[in-house]
Amino acid sequence: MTVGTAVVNILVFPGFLFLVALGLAGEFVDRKLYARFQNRQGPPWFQPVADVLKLFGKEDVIPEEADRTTFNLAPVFALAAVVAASLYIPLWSATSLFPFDGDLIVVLYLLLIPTVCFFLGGWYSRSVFATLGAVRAITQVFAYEIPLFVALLAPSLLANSWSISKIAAYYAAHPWLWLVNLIGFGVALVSLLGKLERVPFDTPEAETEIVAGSFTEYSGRRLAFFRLAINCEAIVGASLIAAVFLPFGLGLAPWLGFLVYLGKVLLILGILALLRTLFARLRIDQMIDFCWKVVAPIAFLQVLINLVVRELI
Amino acid sequence: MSDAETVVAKLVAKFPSLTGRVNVQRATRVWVEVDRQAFAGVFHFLVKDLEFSNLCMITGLDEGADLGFIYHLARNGGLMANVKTRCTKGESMQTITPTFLGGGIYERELMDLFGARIAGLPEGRRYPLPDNWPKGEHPLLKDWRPREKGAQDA
Amino acid sequence: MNVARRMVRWGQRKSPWILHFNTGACNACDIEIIATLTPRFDLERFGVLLKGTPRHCDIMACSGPVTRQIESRLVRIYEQVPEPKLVVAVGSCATSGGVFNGLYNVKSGIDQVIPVAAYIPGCPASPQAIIDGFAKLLKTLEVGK
Amino acid sequence: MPDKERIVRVPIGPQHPALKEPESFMVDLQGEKISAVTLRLGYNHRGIEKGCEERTYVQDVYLVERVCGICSHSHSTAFVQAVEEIAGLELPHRAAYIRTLIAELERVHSHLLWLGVAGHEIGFDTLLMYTWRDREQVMDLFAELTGNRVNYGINTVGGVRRDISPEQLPRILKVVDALEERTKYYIELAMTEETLAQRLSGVGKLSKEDAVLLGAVGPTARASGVDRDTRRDDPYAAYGELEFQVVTDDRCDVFGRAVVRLGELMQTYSMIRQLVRQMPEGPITVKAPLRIPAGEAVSRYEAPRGEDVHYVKANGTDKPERVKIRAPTLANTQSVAKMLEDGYLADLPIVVAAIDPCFSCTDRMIAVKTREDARTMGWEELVQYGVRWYRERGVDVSKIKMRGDSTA
Repeated sequence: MTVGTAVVNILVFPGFLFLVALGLAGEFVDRKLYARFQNRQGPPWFQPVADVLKLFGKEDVIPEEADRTTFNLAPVFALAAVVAASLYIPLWSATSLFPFDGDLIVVLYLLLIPTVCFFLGGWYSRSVFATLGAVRAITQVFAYEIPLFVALLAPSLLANSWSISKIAAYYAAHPWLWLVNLIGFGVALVSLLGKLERVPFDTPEAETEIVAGSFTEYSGRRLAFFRLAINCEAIVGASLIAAVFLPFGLGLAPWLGFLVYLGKVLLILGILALLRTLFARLRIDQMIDFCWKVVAPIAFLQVLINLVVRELI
Repeated sequence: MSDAETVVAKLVAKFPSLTGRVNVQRATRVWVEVDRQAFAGVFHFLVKDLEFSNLCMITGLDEGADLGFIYHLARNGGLMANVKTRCTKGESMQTITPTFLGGGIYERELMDLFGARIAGLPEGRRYPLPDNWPKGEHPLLKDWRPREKGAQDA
Repeated sequence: MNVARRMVRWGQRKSPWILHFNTGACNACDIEIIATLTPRFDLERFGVLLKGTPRHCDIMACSGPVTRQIESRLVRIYEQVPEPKLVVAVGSCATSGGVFNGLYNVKSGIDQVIPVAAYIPGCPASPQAIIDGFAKLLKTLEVGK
Repeated sequence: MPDKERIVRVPIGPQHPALKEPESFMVDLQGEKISAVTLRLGYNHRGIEKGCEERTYVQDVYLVERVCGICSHSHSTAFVQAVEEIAGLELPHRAAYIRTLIAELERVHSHLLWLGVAGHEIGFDTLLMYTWRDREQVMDLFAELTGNRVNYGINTVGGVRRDISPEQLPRILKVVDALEERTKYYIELAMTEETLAQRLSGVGKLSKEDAVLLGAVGPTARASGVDRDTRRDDPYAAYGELEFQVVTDDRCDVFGRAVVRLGELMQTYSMIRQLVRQMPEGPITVKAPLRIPAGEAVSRYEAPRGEDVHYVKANGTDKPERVKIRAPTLANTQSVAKMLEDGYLADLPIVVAAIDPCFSCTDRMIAVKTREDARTMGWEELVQYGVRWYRERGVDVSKIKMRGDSTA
């Protein structure tokens, strides 16, 4: 791979620009579904694009009391971390752009950065309420992060690798084995909801909720970066889960594989939107308590199952 | 004897000075006119003994040299007693907050809009005029006129 | 106009986030503004989102004749909204003071205090009128100022 | 730990003084707990009472109607009733029925509105969307019967200005039937949904004694076991001829207030049916003089939020000498400070909303102040804060499933 293709890969396809486009499309799907569940028409398809363009054209206000450096950098870092994470996830091909052993761990930590940025951005806005929101955001990290780690590491026990590409390849080679990880799939979805701050916390698109917490003082471009970061995080998170838990269509022709990949992401986004309005909102609510008492044990159960299965095969 | 008449009878029996100053407008409306000196006693009697446990509101009236006060009391069953009293402008009325804690807001309103003086009202924020309202201006007094637009904005 | 600016303009037209600000209204217009967001009217069809903080909003929908107590707050909130910003006076009171015109504690209309871009008449302005007002306001952005 | 330093003073409001009585609460916080509350009212003071003295009775009806846009009929009815009493006018039978019908329809729209707003305040937006969708049917009915969705302008001194045609009556019944069905569902939802009960129960306690002492009115008082309802106690318009029960509850909390309002809705449906069936024939107005003879009267009216009291003094001219208005929210705000005492900041939105003040539906701005450092935050944020706070403690109302004709 030459430096030139690498740069194109990172910036355009399937890196930054592609991811942003997909993230905006994902936002539309989420908002439209949410509106439909509430008996409303919902926004037109170009809405997220218009929102972002509009925000880029807005005046940027930095509160006087805020720590300018952190306040400015937090949104950019959040987006950068998400884009970086996407480079290590195999989207529709068998391998990711830059695979290496242990990239699963790197991706998980990269995906932690946006939350930390939300925290820092809120904290250094020096607004009492943004600070409160920030503290709460960082508190809930500990609730969903452990189950998410455990759930994603369980499949790797069977595949005997910490490389996402290798895990995906392993399950593609043993098609029936993905069924073993169904519990982990559920846990990962629930944890992803927490990560995206979708149901229990600031839902990025629920009209009222973005106001709360860390983003209160943000406006214009920086707000747009935060929104993009969350949108992309949804796509990256969905892709990660799809790669690890839904290993289908990896060996297909590129265009067909791409469609299968889109289908997988759409499915996960649809489930997330549904959870936001109806059924599985039952699962994500009692965040801390629920995560520790229910989700984490289930995640560990998945590890146990995988250990047993590993002995059997 | 109707409810209203019973109340009137009891009132007049207790306060003979009220004879002729109690007026039954209709089955559920009784009007009582009291001197300022006798007001506290009548008010207390109505609330404690005749069970007028609901203070609806206090109306202020600008009657030239006097300020009029109407205390609208109601009791279960729908009977309403409107106790009217007056005091010279500049004199102060005793607060009713020991009996009706919630009545403080109506008294504050009287202070703002009529310049009434209420003795014994606990400290609190003004109501309902804005913070920058000029001192000594009480819009509901009859002789009050809004100042010129420019002066008001200043 | 270069492409980038044109795109931003387009975004401004398609994504008006509103901040609802009651400047002393009787509540009727306010309820009707909220009603435009509910299933029957659903303003989100036009990309409208109701925001709670001035920092995120593009259009201030003000209702009410501006009481003296609220005046300074109105100016403060207006200043907190990042540019470009527009103000819509919703209802007769916000437009001219309406039935309250001449009362001692009110100004006559929002435009006495801050610049207004559009007036939506009605007492209260019906949801249909509010939607129409927003649509027409956004249309004026098309031509450019 | 309770040292002075840890007390944070949070002035809530009045950046968004919404309606008739916008308020500002000065809340002293100790951690998450509220240690003291003081009130500042009057941000929406427009000077209507003075304005009434400067205008004629006919103009005043319109001015008074705009005291509050949600209970506009309440204020105009209370006002014209007082004027009619002074002038000695006998309200035509049919006019009384039409007035009562509009009044009860207004109660339906107001209580449904409240239900949605309450849902919104506890982070249950789907409920807001559902109830407001249902509410639109009443709004349509208003548009058809009176010509306007809000501020109906149907009252005039001596009667009503518009008659109801025979074809309109079945349509009213149809809407009532549909809404009754929906309300039953909401009642079932409130009664069976564990999380909703958890979120609302024990919040914003107001004992019966305090309710009386602080002069609470309407559903707020009735949810504290105070059995007061002007419609029954001091009947006006056609209420004397209707059969209904006054709904009370002794839960003394926000949940009780919701129960009372839902119960009242059911009573209201039955009253509307009675009104439609018994609607008498006859004129809808009597001629009222332009100059009202000297005299005074107090009129009481049970608005959706509680008792609305108007005092009118006439001096023989075409303009009143004095008009005094006591809107129900003013009476209830006195209780709010009590309800908030020893509560949590997270409960503030719903407790304030539970008295159904005229401002909850709009976003109010909140300035959070810690000594030198001043900041502004929105009502929405406080709402979200409350939602979050509760979710962390295991109560999430958003997970409640909504039934109905949704796509899911």
